[in-house]
Amino acid sequence: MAHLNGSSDGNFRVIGTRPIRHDGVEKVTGQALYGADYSMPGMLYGKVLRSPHAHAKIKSIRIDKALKHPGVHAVITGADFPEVKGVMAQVGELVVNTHYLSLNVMARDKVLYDGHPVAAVAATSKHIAEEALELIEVDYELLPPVMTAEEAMKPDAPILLPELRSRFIAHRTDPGSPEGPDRPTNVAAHIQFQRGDLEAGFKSADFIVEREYRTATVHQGYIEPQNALAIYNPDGHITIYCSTQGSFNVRTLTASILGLSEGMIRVVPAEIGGGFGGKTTVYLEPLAVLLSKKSGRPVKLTMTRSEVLRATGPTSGTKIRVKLGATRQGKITAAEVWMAYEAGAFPGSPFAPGAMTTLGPYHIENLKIDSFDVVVNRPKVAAYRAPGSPASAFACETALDEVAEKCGIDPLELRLRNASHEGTPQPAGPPFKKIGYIETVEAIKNSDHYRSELIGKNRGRGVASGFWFNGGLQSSATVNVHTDGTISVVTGSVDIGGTRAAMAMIAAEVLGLNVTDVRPIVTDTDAIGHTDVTGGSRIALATGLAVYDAAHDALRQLKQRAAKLWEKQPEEVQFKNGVFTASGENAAPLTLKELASRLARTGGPVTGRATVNAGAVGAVGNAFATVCVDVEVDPETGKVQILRATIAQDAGRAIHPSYVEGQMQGGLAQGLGWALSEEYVYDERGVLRNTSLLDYRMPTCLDLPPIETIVVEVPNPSHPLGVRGVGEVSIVPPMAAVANAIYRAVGVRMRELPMSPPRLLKELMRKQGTSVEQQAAAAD
Amino acid sequence: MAASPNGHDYRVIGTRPVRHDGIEKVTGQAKYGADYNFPGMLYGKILRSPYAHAIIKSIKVDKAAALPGVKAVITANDLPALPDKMEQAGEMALNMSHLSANIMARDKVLYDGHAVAAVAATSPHIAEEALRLIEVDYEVLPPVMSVEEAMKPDAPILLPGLRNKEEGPDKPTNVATHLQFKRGDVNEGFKQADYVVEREFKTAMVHQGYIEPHNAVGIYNPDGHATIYCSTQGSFVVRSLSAAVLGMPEGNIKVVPAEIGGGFGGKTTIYLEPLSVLLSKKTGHPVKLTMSRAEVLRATGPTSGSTIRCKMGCSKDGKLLAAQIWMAYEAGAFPGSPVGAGAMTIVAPYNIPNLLIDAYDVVVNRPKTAAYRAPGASNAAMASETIIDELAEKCGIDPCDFRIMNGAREGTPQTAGPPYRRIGYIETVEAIKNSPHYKSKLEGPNRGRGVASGFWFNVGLQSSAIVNIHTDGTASVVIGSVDIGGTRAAQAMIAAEVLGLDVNDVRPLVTDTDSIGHTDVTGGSRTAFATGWAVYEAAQDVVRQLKERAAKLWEKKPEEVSFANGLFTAQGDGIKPMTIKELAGRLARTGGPISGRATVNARGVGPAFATTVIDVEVDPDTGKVQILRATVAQDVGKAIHPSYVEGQMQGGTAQGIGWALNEEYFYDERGILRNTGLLDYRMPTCLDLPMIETCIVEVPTPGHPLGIRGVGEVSIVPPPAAVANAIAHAVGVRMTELPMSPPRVLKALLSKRTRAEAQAAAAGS
Amino acid sequence: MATVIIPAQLRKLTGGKDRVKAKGRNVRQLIEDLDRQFPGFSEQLLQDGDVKPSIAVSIDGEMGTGGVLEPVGEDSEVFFLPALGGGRENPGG
Amino acid sequence: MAKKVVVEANINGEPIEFLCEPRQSLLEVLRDVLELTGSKEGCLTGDCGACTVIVNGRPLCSCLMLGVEAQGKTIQTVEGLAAPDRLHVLQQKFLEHASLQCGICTPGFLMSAKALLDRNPKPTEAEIRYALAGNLCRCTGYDKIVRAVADAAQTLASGQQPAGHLGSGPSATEQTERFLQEQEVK
Repeated sequence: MAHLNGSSDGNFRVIGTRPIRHDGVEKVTGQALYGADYSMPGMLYGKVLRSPHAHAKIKSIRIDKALKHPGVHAVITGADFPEVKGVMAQVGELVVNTHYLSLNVMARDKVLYDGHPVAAVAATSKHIAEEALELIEVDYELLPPVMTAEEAMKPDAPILLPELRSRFIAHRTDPGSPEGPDRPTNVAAHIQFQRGDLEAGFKSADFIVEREYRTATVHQGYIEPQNALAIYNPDGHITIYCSTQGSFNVRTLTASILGLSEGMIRVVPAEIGGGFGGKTTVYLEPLAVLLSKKSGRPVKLTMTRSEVLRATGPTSGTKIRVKLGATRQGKITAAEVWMAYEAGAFPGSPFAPGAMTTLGPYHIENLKIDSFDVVVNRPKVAAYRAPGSPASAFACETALDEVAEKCGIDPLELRLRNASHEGTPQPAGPPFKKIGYIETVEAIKNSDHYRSELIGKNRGRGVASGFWFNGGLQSSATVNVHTDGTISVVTGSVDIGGTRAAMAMIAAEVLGLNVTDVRPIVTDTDAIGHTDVTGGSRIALATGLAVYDAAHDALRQLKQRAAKLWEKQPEEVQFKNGVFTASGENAAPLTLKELASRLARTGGPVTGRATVNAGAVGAVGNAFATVCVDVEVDPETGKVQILRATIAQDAGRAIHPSYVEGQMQGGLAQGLGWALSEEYVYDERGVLRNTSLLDYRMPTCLDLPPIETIVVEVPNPSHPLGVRGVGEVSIVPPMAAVANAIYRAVGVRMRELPMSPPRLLKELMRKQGTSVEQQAAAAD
Repeated sequence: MAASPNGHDYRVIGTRPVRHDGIEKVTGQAKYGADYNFPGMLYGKILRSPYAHAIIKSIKVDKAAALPGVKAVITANDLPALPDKMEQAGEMALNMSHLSANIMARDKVLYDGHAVAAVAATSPHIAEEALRLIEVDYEVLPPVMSVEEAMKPDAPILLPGLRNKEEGPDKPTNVATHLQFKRGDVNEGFKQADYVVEREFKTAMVHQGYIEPHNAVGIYNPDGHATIYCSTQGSFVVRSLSAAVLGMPEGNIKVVPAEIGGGFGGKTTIYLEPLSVLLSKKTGHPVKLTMSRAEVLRATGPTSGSTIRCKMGCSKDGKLLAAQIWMAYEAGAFPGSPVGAGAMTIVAPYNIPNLLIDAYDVVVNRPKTAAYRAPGASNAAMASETIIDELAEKCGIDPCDFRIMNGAREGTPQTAGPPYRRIGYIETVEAIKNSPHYKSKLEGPNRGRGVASGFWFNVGLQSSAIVNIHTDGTASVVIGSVDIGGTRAAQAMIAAEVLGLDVNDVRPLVTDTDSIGHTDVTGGSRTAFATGWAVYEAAQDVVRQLKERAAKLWEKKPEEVSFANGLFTAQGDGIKPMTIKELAGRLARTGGPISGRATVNARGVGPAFATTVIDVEVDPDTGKVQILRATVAQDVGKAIHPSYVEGQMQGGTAQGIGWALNEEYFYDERGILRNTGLLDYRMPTCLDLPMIETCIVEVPTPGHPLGIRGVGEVSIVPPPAAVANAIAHAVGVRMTELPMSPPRVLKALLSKRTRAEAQAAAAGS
Repeated sequence: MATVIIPAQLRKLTGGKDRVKAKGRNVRQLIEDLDRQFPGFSEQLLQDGDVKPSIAVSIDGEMGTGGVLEPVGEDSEVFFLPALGGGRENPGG
Repeated sequence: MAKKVVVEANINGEPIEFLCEPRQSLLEVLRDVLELTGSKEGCLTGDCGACTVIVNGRPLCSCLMLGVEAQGKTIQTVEGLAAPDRLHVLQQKFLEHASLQCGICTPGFLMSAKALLDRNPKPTEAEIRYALAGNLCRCTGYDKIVRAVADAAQTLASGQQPAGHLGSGPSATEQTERFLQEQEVK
């Protein structure tokens, strides 16, 4: 990678500053068009009929009454979907079988969760569509629901997918071989990583901590419900407008589900109202296309909040057993982790990424990790910010806190003694290149938060760390030089958290311009080369790399033009902070602006382009974070109040610090919600009871203190700008940090999420109960 | 299979696929400029001057601004004053202060319909009411309506600041430019000539007649960035000119081209775009401005009316020896008529040793002219081609043979500029001569057949293109050239040809000024030539990268991989040929996605020639001319999509016939346009025209990878002269004025009859 | 030495000659040489360092797009003529 | 501001209610109120035909008809020509014959041609030109338009519908025909 002009390590001109984002004005004035804001002449409105049962056979569906309802233009059911051969597709960080994906978009002969789509209607208004849903008669045959991994893994558990057979996966790229007897099961897959000698490790340990943890199903909680507007042209060409994290993903998945050729579909990404991994797959898009085909009119589908909670893609609830062995000096000699992830109705939970990031921050010789992908009668899970890693970190980081207590060592000190560094083997992959984990722990250790005195009753401070490997995947970019010397940067990466600004800054840095002379454009799937999903914290890294290369491609051409003007060789032309120069007489220095106005004369317009595959998932980036939280527990109610929270995270290189801090604060806040109040409550019939944001309690600004951020910059050696990707790891540490803080505050070890007031109060009373008995026993 | 210049047969080029944007257009879904609506959008209307020539003493807008529903009123004071000198805007040279004054009059109105003020309101009806409340105090000046009046020494002066080289720096004048082209010695030439014909021609001002009136939606953001949605032939032209007129940095404006409802050169400049942005800036709302048909005729850019004195001489055996031409074109309110192009095309198809041409660009109180399909050439051809017909008649030589004898070919010197390279003029005349039409007998009273030829330079300029390969092996072509006549289909065909794909696996996409490299106007018959070239190179860029990927898969060197009719192959065993579809599926593994790009400043432009034959029948009682049959032969270099090439040839011929028979601007003595509707500005309907037969002549342009020659414009040049010649052969009158409307033809017939009777009487007595 | 064909308008500068020899490897040097032979020449043809946009330069039969940068051969034939475009309406001068 | 009037009409086979000011033309109602932007404005004086729609079976310029006059009428616009999944034969033939270049006049031509074929299934070239004389086109010179209409008439007469794509449901055209028959019966 050619080193940046004029900037040795660190002193960039634009990178690191905090310009106003280019799409800011549209967003603050309400002009920005999100998915639901689009409307087309002659458009119809779609609604989905969803199963009221968690597990049932569909014996028959009668839609004739609905079809005759005035204003109804089309009705579709599972029968309208072609039977297409399933193929494994990359969806965000998860790998999904498209056959199961199709069954999730519309049930066929069986419904597998409360809210599973059964039919869909398109009508001239939303209200008519809703009336039509009531006229659809579905005859269900109820089956016993299987709601938790535990139940599903029992040998006699009711079977969800008769044709499912369990697979054993030995390493990251192993497609898996059949495991266990050839009979129906709910365990879709089992991955295992092993290193060193477990027995010897535990034997040499002075202390052993062995615990069991449970986490609940939680939702990404994006404020914008899913939406899709499709136009099916009689010649078979389709245009889809939707809010999505991956417009190319939507095209590939919709094409494979509907048995169409991908080239027939053009996806236009709207502004997106939050995703966090939940909008890397498809729910409404294929339905909108089919309804538009049947009605010959554009069709728009939107979800209500309860549909989002019942039937999109929360992340897995889990059951995890951790066994750690450590010496008196705090050196971890062995670790054994057993994890079961609830995949929901179809296989494809983050059991593999969870396993691959477990205990990532620590250098442990003897390690055995088993992780299971278990189907249950819950909505099929989707990615949620570092999918799989937060649950395993909750277990491991609280167990680690117990080890530190037993060794009488400061928890941060314990982490430093076992910290991963360059050369440490990853749980399932090549040894780490240069990483910044130690720096994040030291940053917390030296932070004024950690050094401050925490006084007062029922108060405690907890720390925890987290690891996420980040993604690389593919991106494309073009850079157009305009005749007035300004440039436009065109990419396919949807901008959720201000990445447009980062792209503009990278191009401005390379071409020596101010960032306001650069216009970043996010365009549709026809107008730019293939670009993978906005997920895996990869945009600044991979699309940033494509923009960096495209800007250099443009710079190379501009140097040729300058050379032509001065009748010199391109190699003789230098470019430094925005000015082209060459030795010799008639080479008066030229700014980019001056050169741009002479492009016509020197051969025509200049466009730079670059396409990049930024290494397989996990080969690049590797982000670490450490969090410190102070809490106060109300002994009467069990309510936990967050007093102070600080996060140190290694960003490699912060392109736009404000938005890097934004990702750190956002992830931490979601972690605190996961820790304290968010959970899916199902009744015994498998029906979701908290289907509104009143009962699915996400943190408000009243629940949180200001979140202090420390941006650690240990440049990523394999990226020209040192970028690592910051979008996800900040959600991994908070749950364990809060649990550890609660223990310091009231001496209770919480091992189940969320640590809501009723659960905490139960544990407090049990603890008082025992102490009362002890006192009583001591007394008598 | 159409043969190609470089020998191999084309698979896609030359076929007639259905255009990609066809479905939207036949189902009414395609979005033209006026179809865009935005939340909170306001409607704009423009107050136009009722006088042809007047000083604006004062404009009072307070009553209008107070009308409920009115959000903003603007006049010229809201536009920055610009320097009165020639400036560079992209590839064009324009006087920005004239451009700005034409968009909104500044202290003087110069034609009936000149914009004086503009209003934005919550509904178009309220905006119209508001216009009536604006009080403008005019001091009326005498209008100058014709070039003759304007060139008189004591003529009223339109632009006090205007000077020309001849009359020196301190003499105000209405003559903006005088161009002269000279070769050999005309007097000597005329001395040797056996036959000399000299006539004075007058052609009327005519309009392009696009069915879609001008429109623009301007959205101004508080951070100084603006977006313009409009139907235009050049989105990059709209951006650079609007930026200059508004005094904004060009990079702050993004232009999104809508589908365009016809332009023919009339939508290559700006009228409403800057005003919509300015009104949006003042109101904070998107503002949509559309023109009514009357506004289009009174105040957009018709082409020049002209006065041409043409004198040509030839030897007995039909050899053209000399041509002396004086021509003056109406520029309209500001300098800039196409008289230069008229001068350089008038005798361009012929090899004439002695030449003297004087061409004058003259300002008059008429709307500022804009380009209209080979601007300036049709009026000039009306003069030269009818005189050549007379000379051929005098020599007793067939008009086609006369043209073949004098026709220009490779090496013939041009009026101005280097000798011609390989051109196809003679081939077009021969094609007409051997056409079934020309060979057919034409009987019946008052019927005649006329032939005429035409020339146009065509232009290269700059274009950019990007070709993306998708994972399923289909491709999309991204260009900045607006598609008026089906050029999207041509670009997709070029990419499909190079990539070995089916044309329906290639999706063409016209995008906005931010998403593609600089691309010049869709005009000058350049889109297939220059943008097609960029698409060709971008597709080759893709093939090159695909070869590298195939090489990587087969562990071969890229040079060892060959690509022919859609298959990548290499020598050696174990090499299974791969289609693009198969290779596209493996791009991720071999290095990531592929997109090809190319930018061109197209060189080696090939000029275009056309020859047209028309049969007419003249009704002796009314002077009405009925077109019986029309055939046009044109050298297109290489026809990419023959249906749309024929479409251009037929469209130009139809417009030429309208220009010949009934289209004219009719001003009264006060300089007010009286025919401001399509009832009186009479364009040809399908009842006035027969089927128009076309013969495509393909003489490839050397230097262009596909041999393409621009086809969009030249077909409009021959028809006026061809109709005039046909009338002469039908009823023996030489018409020298356009249009040859029934009253004019009848007048000529009656005066011929009276002259004949007078001679008979003189002879008889 | 390239031969330059003088457009009618500028022949008063060259004393009526319509064909003149001049040396130069590219258009800029050619015009400098012409200006030396016939003062006032470059003022007609150049505008802020490049050929006026309203002037087109044709070298050996091909329209140059490079302006003053356009290379000129030892014995090539150079025309200066009004630049025109079908789509654009502004003629020379 | 004049008071708005409620108007009911059958548009493209669907009963529609809309609000419109008395001064609004039917064209303005179609484009700005009902968002049916298929009909185009070219002159507002009934000369260019780009706004042609079919009202109770008769082709007319919607710019010359008031919105309020649509009360109780059956109106068909270009958007109602195609069935949900299949283009009308006229639309298919306009594409195959490249009968449009810029396409702004195409909706008007399609409606005039549809009205012609409804009345006279086998028109001669002269009859076609007469029926289409009210529609101006500046790009094509009308040649390919006339050929497309003749081809469509011939295809309809010989009963072969162009290859449909898929899907079911009566097209808007058939719905309008049924509605018209009912009207006549009443």
